[in-house]
Amino acid sequence: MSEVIPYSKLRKDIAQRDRSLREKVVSLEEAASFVHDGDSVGVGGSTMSRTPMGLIWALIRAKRKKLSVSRCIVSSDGDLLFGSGACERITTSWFSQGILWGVSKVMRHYAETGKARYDEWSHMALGMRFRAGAMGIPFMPIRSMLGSDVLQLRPEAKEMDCPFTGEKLLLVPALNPDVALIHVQRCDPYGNAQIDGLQFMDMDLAMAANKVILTTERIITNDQIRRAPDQTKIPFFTVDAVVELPFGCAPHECYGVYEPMMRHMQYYVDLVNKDPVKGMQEYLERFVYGPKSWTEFLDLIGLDDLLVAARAGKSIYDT
Amino acid sequence: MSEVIPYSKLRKDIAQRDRSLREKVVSLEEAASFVHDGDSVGVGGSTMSRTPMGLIWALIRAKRKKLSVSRCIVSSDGDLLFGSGACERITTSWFSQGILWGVSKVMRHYAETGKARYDEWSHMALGMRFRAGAMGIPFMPIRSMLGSDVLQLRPEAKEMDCPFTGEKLLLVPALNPDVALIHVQRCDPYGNAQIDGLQFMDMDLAMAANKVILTTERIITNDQIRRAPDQTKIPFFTVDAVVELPFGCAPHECYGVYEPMMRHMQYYVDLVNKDPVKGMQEYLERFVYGPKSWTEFLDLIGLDDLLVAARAGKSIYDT
Amino acid sequence: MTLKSAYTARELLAILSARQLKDGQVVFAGVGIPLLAATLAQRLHCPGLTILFEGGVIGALIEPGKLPPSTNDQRCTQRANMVLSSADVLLLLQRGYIDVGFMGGAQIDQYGNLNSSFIGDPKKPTTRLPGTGGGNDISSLTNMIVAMQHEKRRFVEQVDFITSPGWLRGRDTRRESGLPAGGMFRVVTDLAVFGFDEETRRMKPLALNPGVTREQVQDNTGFKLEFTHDTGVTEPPTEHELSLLRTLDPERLFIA
Amino acid sequence: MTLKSAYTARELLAILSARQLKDGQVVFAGVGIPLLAATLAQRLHCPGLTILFEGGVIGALIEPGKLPPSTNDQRCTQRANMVLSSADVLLLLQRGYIDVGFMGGAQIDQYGNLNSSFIGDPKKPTTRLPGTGGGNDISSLTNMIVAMQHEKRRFVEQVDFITSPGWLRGRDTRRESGLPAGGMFRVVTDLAVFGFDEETRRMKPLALNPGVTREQVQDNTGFKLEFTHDTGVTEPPTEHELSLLRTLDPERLFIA
Repeated sequence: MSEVIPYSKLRKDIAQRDRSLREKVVSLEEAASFVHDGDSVGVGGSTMSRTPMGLIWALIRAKRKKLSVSRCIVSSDGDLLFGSGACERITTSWFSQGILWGVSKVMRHYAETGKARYDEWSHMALGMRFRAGAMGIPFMPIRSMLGSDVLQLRPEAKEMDCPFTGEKLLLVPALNPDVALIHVQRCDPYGNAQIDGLQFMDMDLAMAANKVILTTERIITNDQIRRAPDQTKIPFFTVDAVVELPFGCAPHECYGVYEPMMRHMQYYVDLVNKDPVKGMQEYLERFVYGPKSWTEFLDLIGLDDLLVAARAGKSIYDT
Repeated sequence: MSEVIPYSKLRKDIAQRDRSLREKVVSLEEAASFVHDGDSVGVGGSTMSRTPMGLIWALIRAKRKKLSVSRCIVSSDGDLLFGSGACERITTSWFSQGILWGVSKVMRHYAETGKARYDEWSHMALGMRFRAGAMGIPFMPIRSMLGSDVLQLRPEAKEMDCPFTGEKLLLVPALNPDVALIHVQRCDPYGNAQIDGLQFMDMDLAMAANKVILTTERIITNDQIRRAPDQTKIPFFTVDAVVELPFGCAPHECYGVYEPMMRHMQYYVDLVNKDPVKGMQEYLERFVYGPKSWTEFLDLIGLDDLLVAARAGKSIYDT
Repeated sequence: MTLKSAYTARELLAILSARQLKDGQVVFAGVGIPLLAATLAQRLHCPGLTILFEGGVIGALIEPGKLPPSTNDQRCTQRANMVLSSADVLLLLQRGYIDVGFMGGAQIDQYGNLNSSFIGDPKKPTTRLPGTGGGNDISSLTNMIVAMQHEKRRFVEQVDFITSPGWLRGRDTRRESGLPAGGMFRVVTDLAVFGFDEETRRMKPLALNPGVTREQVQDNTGFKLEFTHDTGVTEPPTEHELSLLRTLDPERLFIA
Repeated sequence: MTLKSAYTARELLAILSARQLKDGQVVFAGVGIPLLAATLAQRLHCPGLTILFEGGVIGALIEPGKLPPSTNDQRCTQRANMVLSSADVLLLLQRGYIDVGFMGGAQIDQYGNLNSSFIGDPKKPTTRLPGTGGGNDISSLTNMIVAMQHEKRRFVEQVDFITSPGWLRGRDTRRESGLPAGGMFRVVTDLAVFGFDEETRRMKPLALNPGVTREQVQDNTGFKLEFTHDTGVTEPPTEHELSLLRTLDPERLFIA
């Protein structure tokens, strides 16, 4: 994943995609089949916000292996990806369950033992890697990471003297994931998506990836999209599958719809940080492999907690 | 303007700006005083859309000289800037009055005689120059312009072999205008601006410039801005002056508010293309120097035409 | 042949251009004939075709009689799927999302290079033309279809100035210049439809327009054309094509 | 001195940090003490201060009792002036719009370098920490204020790993590494407030916190500090500062 994909391959891959205006609605299970073992996977949202948890849940259930995941900031999604054995490498700028809980013992267990890799980039550097990928250029020049030990561990980036000014710059390589997983508040059956509030790096990620799977709180009509085209954040032709999945970020938050389900998060963190292997196993059995459907998983979180989270989510508009 | 501003100077200039949350509402005449002779001026909008015509009109009346103007696509605004003697050089990708009218005789008169310069870049290249400027980097790599004669005339751009892929790339230099002129549908007194519909390069331009003057159809309260922060397109701290100027793009269009005043445009084009010197002089006397105020200029266009344009402007929402 | 006077040269141009498009394609269109042709194609055989405009529009649906005066006007956004910044819509070309760029042309040469910048010596031009706009980006980054009037002064051996690159100096010169993707695909004129030789990259006639002779085409072209037994004849516009086209431009702004 | 037990170490930290900010500044803040301090400053002497968050927020107004759990949550956007992509808000640092970066720290050294990545050898760490987040970008691109607990294991001669660059190896090494702008400006702890020598770029005490001795500070610091006659004593928190601060964090999530 650290290697820049040659332009000829990028163009060939995209030329082969069906970019026509067509309906793409599939089930969560079908969507998971769009991701293959060994794929590099870009994950939308950030920390506990607009994380495509339903898709990650489905990938773990589908027993995907050797995934290489990139995301701007990684939270319990990264724990689950490491702990389930689905993922061997996570490229991010920050990896723990959330600032409230200190260091993730799951991340530590995998990163410190070398069972899996956590490749660290600065937040902006990772953003610029997605952006270069989105723009179809092989790198982006930046002015951070220089002089630090973060750079020492990343020979994939190259220092350069600017041919215009002589200034020292860092060139960070484009990142074009095989597939991107993104959750949105609403989209149409073609994949035209609206994202409210915090956008994180999702627009760049959608453009950069060679395949995009959207989960959405709600599918709306194409007419609704066309009534406010300047609200569309992701264009349909970047999208390959659409899944309608209410509470699709649970137990994380979805801007304006629900805040995180904190009781469940606290339960999870306590469990896995007590024992990152057995605790994780217990969590996976009970909450990932156990339920028959996403709705059954939501039921395990509990309707009370969902309603509290939903009420808090909507309160962002009480101003 | 073709030279990249060293990072140390960019940073020094921005550090000296007052970026505090403060009211910035001034008159059109005061706003014009923010632009100095010899400044490089970035102009928002594109072709006949969201052109800050009121500001250009005010700069010509204020007798500004030796301006160096950049804009993604230039229309009659460029004619007026050349024809009035305010501007010596225009950097753009396309320069005429509009596709409907063929080649601008005013542009031809100045460009062919060498009285003024028209520096041509590809549309995307110019966009990437503003974007590099907005991002605080000295250049952006692109994959167009290569092999063409457009590039032959632009030694300011540099070819490069990609250190990651070996591919040939073009590095286009950052463009950080001294001042940007941008018209928006609405903003608050601090300069937080909402732009509906077509955004063109205005967000990059606002970030890239060292000073921004906004004209706005309407000043709204900061409360209104804060109610929908994801609708803000330009943040207040990039902005140095705000002018409330209804019909501030006349005779060009402002998305969702009015379409171009085509009768006036046709009159203008006929006049200046018949004789790019005398016709222009006549136009300037009658429509720029003549009226006592912007409202008096609008009156010369005629209320009938303004109402027709406004009706058509709003019709974009009739879907 | 009996229908010859039943349509104008521009109507023919629009219809033959529309026929070049395929359903499901993502098309970057200029205004005038290209937009008209792309919209016509949408209503004929390409319901899943997407039109993009340089001003920052994805998937516009143009209403009959409301053709925008440029690709940067609000009318371009009518019932669009997305509006984005003009830099970002152009970047879609670079990333590779666009199948076809579709433009008009003022001057073209045997390798499909287009000139919209200078007539005469660029240092002291006879005429300074408006310039490239997005033309250079589009033709550098995707497959091009160009619709233009067939006149000898427009079809020249070598353009005065390469604004929008076709195959440059033929053979591998385009790729060697750093343009590995795209290239000139079709030129549609009021006389014929042209492709480009896979090897030499020179323009070659694919099919004559109805009622047009090889001599007519050669006489109106400033470089040597090679007609072969493969050179066909295009089917004339159908009544359906013509009537739909006329609905789209009732004021005949682009098809007169 | 009589008030010593009247406030917690974290309350003192928040208040002294708030005092470092100036009205009109544009401040990139981390959650916890930095956000609390910046919000406090807004309500004290800096009504025109603007807070930015890494998640993509400009000018948020944090409601008392509704402190966001990270800089990437919807609560960060409460009554904000603008929400933009996280890459774009970080780019504002690179462009130079931000006056101050304001963060917490886990480990700092004499040149103000911060470590939040590895304890021990990065190749075989004792502890893998969460990593830089935006910390490296902020400290590379603007002037930094860091608020942290003063412990010997946190104030070390040389950090195990430079996650967020201060003055690197002192003197001109920061500029020479390609970081011409910004740099570590202030370190605020529960014991003292520190600046950095203009020439050597080593950390130096500017003022002791109320009731703290030089010896106490030195004993809790893993490198030699130079106290001079300029080293002052900070004014204790006022009742007004304390009561406002406590209104902001009524559940005492960050100030306990």
